[in-house]
Amino acid sequence: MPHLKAAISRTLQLALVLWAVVTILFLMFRLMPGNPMAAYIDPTFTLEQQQALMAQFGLDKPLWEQYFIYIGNLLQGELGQSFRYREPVATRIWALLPNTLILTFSSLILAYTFGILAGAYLAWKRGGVVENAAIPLVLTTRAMPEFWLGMVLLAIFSFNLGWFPAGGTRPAGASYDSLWALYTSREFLSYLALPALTLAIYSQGLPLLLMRSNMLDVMKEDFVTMARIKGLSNWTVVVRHAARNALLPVMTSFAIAVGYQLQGNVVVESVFSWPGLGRELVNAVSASDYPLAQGAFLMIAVVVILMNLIADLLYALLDPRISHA
Amino acid sequence: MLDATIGKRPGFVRRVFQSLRLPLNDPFAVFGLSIYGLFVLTAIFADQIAPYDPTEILYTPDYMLAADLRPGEDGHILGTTSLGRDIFSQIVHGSRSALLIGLTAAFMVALIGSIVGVVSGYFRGWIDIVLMRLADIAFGIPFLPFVIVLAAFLQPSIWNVVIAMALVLWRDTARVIRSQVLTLRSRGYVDAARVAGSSDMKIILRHIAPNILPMSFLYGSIAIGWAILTEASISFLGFGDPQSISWGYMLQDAFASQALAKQAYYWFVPPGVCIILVVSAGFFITRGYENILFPKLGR
Amino acid sequence: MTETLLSVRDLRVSYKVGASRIDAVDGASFDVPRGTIVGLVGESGCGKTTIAKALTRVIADNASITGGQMMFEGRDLVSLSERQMNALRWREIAFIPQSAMNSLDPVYTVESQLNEVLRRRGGLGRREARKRCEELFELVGIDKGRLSDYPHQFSGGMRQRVAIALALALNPKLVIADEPVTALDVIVQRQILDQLRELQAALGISVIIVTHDISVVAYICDRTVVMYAGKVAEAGSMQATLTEPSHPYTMGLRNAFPDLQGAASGTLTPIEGAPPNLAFPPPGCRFAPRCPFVLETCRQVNPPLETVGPNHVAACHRAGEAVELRTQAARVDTWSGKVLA
Amino acid sequence: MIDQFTPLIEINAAQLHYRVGGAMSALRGNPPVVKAVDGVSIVIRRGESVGLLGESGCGKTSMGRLLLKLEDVTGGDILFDGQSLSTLKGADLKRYRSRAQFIFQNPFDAVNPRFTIRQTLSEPLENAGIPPSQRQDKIIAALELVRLSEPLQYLDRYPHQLSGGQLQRVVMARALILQPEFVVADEPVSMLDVSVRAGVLNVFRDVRDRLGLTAIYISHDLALVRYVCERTIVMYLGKVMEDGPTEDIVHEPLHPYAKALVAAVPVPHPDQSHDPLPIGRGAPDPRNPPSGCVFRDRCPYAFDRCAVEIPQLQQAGTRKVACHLFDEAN
Repeated sequence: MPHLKAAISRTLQLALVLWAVVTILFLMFRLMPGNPMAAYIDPTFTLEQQQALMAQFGLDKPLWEQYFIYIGNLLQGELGQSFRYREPVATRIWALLPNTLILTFSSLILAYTFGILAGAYLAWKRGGVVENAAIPLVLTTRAMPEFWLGMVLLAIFSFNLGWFPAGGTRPAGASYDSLWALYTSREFLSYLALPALTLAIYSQGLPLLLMRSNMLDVMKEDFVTMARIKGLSNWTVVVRHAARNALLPVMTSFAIAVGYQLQGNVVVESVFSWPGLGRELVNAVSASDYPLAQGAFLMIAVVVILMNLIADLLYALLDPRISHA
Repeated sequence: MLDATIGKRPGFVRRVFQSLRLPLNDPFAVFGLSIYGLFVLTAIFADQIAPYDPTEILYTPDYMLAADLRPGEDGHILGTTSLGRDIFSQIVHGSRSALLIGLTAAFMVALIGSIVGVVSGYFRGWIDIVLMRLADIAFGIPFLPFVIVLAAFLQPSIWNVVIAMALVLWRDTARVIRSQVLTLRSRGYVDAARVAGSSDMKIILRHIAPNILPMSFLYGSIAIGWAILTEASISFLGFGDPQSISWGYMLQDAFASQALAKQAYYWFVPPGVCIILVVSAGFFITRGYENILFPKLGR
Repeated sequence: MTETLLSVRDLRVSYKVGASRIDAVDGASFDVPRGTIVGLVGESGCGKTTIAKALTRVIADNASITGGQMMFEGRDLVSLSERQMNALRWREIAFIPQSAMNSLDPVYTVESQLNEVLRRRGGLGRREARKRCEELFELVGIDKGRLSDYPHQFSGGMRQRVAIALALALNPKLVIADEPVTALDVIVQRQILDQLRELQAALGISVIIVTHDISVVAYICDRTVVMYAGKVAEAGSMQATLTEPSHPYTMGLRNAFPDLQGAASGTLTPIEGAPPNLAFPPPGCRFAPRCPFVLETCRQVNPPLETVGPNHVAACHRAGEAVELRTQAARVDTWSGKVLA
Repeated sequence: MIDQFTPLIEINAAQLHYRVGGAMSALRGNPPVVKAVDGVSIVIRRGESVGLLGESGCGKTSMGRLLLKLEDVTGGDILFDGQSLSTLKGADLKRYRSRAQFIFQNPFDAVNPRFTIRQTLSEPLENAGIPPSQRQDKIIAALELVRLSEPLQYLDRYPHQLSGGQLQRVVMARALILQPEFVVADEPVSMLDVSVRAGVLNVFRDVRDRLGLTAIYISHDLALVRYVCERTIVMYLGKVMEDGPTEDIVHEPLHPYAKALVAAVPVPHPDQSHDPLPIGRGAPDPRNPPSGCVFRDRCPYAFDRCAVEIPQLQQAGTRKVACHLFDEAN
């Protein structure tokens, strides 16, 4: 099973990357200007709390010892105590992660469905008026600051037309039995619509352009010419052969895009007051809530690295040239 | 020197310019280049073009604060902010920080990325393994969160974006250039140069670099866009440099001052449009390049 | 007995390159008798591959058939509607490409690609298609257990066998093979040629082999069509064209090949110069600038194809003197750059 | 003067093994290895012309790259004029570069498309420290040597403005411009049109004779090798199968693989044998060569011993053969 070995080796490589990122994070927060203890201890904590944290993170110990304690804590999922919320950072982050993921995935599924179809269509009808107009338009959407697009959509559809709420995930005072109940409620959809649309408009360019240029490449391949010589229908040639081959890298780019989107969420969540990881990171940094900022950053990094891994594995899985080596 | 022959050799600048292979026959690229030109001119002559100091709080002739004026009122082309500052003047001055950040960041990214890519791809072996693991690590760092954290620890400054980009974003350029160099390296003429007794340095300068330069330029122009977008995001989130007027700062100002609810489109639309223009200009140039560098992608 | 299956007359195929038009095939005529293997031989750019593609009417976007006829069993392929042509593709005219690696879709198994043709084009049911797949693999000598493999899992020679199986799937009347063995090593090359010959004889089909290699023609073909710069220089039975060439180009080609069966100390003779740029072809005979036997008329008047023997035609003003020219052509100094009158 | 029979090149059990897969696969132990060249020993005398013959993947091109120090051996050694190539450095390497040269397969790939012919030909002169004032004369002389008529007209042209045949002559001129003693030619005519091949081959033969070069001609085509080389070495999956005078191999190949190879060579005659080749179907797989003799899975004469024991190259008449069929003879 050579591909299993390759998968394991890639996983190990990325585990190493994760370790490096964790180390960088540790150094950044310990070596920052000011009191090194500020990374974990807020002056307003009670003396007992302070001492408990000192002990837990070994803050009175030399740096290298702190490092091992830090890694040990991480492995147990211990990220420290949030200054603002006075609760474990891990709890806070696990509570916010679903909001971020649902926003990310709904917008990306929208973007990829549209992008793949439109990209394939543009490749098929290449050289036409549609293409000449569409490509600059798509490039323009890639050039937009996401938060600005969100502002414009908010100003029009929320403040002017009043079609959608201006921010958050639920009406004031509303409560739901579970996250599932919230996500399946109709009101939630109206809260999700604008931020998801904002991210989707920004994200569709990548799959679209990728699909289009892959299709154009594949259409020049010998096997597509051969499919025509075989007298297969135009539909069979374009969909079964050209699109199927062009789709491979686009599918793997989905995983990469999840990672990128997560970073972009930081601003868009802020515009729409979406209670997600990104907004929390911004708020935590603004409020000097370092444990929380550290935790949110780490969580985002984990997802990014995980998605890079999934992209690699997906490619190996979908491409018979690798999966059937 | 790069040129083997004696006698008529074009000037160094001209040769570098030529090897950039600017896509001057692609209408999009020309459009992009003209936007760049306009943008640079605006930044240089900002003081002459802008009718007001962008940070000056203005008053109407009847000594009222000139706040929230609509476009055209009292001669303010794009109106004023809630603090009574001239929006058009801010737009004009915003081009300065955009240009500064865009160019320096792009230069850093293209330079670091190209050097890493060339060294990694040409020498291969352990140095390649080390550099590519570093790139993997850079790919594992979420960029925007990284800039935010960095901005929180360092003094607020427009250079944070540049530093963060230099630390993280070289990775894309390096990977692409490395694979390009690997291809070039397997070309017969590189082997031929070795057999002809050329040193590694000479081969890199003479046979590899001229083929890499357009690629570096291409990634540089993408990086200009990234830098401007990142700076805008950072300023919008409030981690920007409060001393300098940037388009991102303007958007933050507008957002915080309820410009959306006030329906003050004249305030938050123009900075966004400026960003789009400059960033898409980079993309258009890139596209023109792709038609040159990867003709197979052409229509 | 020598009933004609395909008759190409004055075929003209043009490419649009920028503002100019290049006639890659400029009035080519030849016949393919039923049950024979015809070798279309020439150097790169002579138009042989363009003809092969034109016979399927699947040509590059910037190319078009601008004149002539391709009579296939009484139908002119040039004037058929796209729909009629499509009905005929693969069922009657199949194709073996140069590189089977690039011409098989990498993401489908070989069986799935055979099935595609058998079911979508041949109208076979699932079970019949499976049976036919196994039959075809047996025919080309591949273990049927490998039907479920992907193209990249085969070696170059095996892939070429798959391509042959694919071409024979619907029992076509004509198979066009575009440089079918060029990418292969000599041993595999020979094995594939043997297989092609065997199958052709067993199934009684006609085959056009496009090649640059006279040895391939000599090994496997019944007839030869020699092309030069978009035109047919000479055509006839393989024996006649190789032993009694009537066009100076064919004579020159024979001298340019090293021959393992010949004497050890022979000297090869190149044809000086290079084929003309087809954007600006010379006015008369296209071979005139490189021909050691050139006359003044050669430079002005394009020679038509004329009969020089039974079933043997050549386009040369001096075809009548072929016997004399052949002796001269065998001498090295004839070709040594100094063009004789 | 130099003794004509002293060896110029001694290849002693040379190996070139590639690891396939990333660096990580090395850490896992037992990484997949391709043995491009596996224990090749050849001695080449001054002035000899040797053909390296074999199918793709047999290691002939890798052998050429080793000889030019474009790769280093991973085992064994190559001596050039008594000096080991693997330890060659600095000034010695520079001197070697002017003594040994390479003619590439694809002329369009072998010259930098952005360089004029003059620039291309100047590069070796520059590296050898020839002053600019003398370069043009040397360039012209080299171009005349390869029989490009009116060489001046080519100097400021770019590669795409030349035909394949002309460009291949430029590549040869570059190889010859420093008057090397030793030249490796890797299939120099395989990318060229049939009608111009003979011209390039003739130039190669003439120049070799005139300059008294030691030459290695790499090819898959025995007919071409026979045209330029008096000695032929047949390779298969990184090993030497047979080594001897070309005419002997052409007329009576000993090794079963050489037999198949000779029988398979196409000839441009209507009358020729159509007998099936004395070889099994299938193809060499460099990643999974069989145990013992690497050819045994396709060999019609293979017997038990071939699976267990790797046959060594041994003398058989005028030749050396690596085959157990010839064991008894000794």
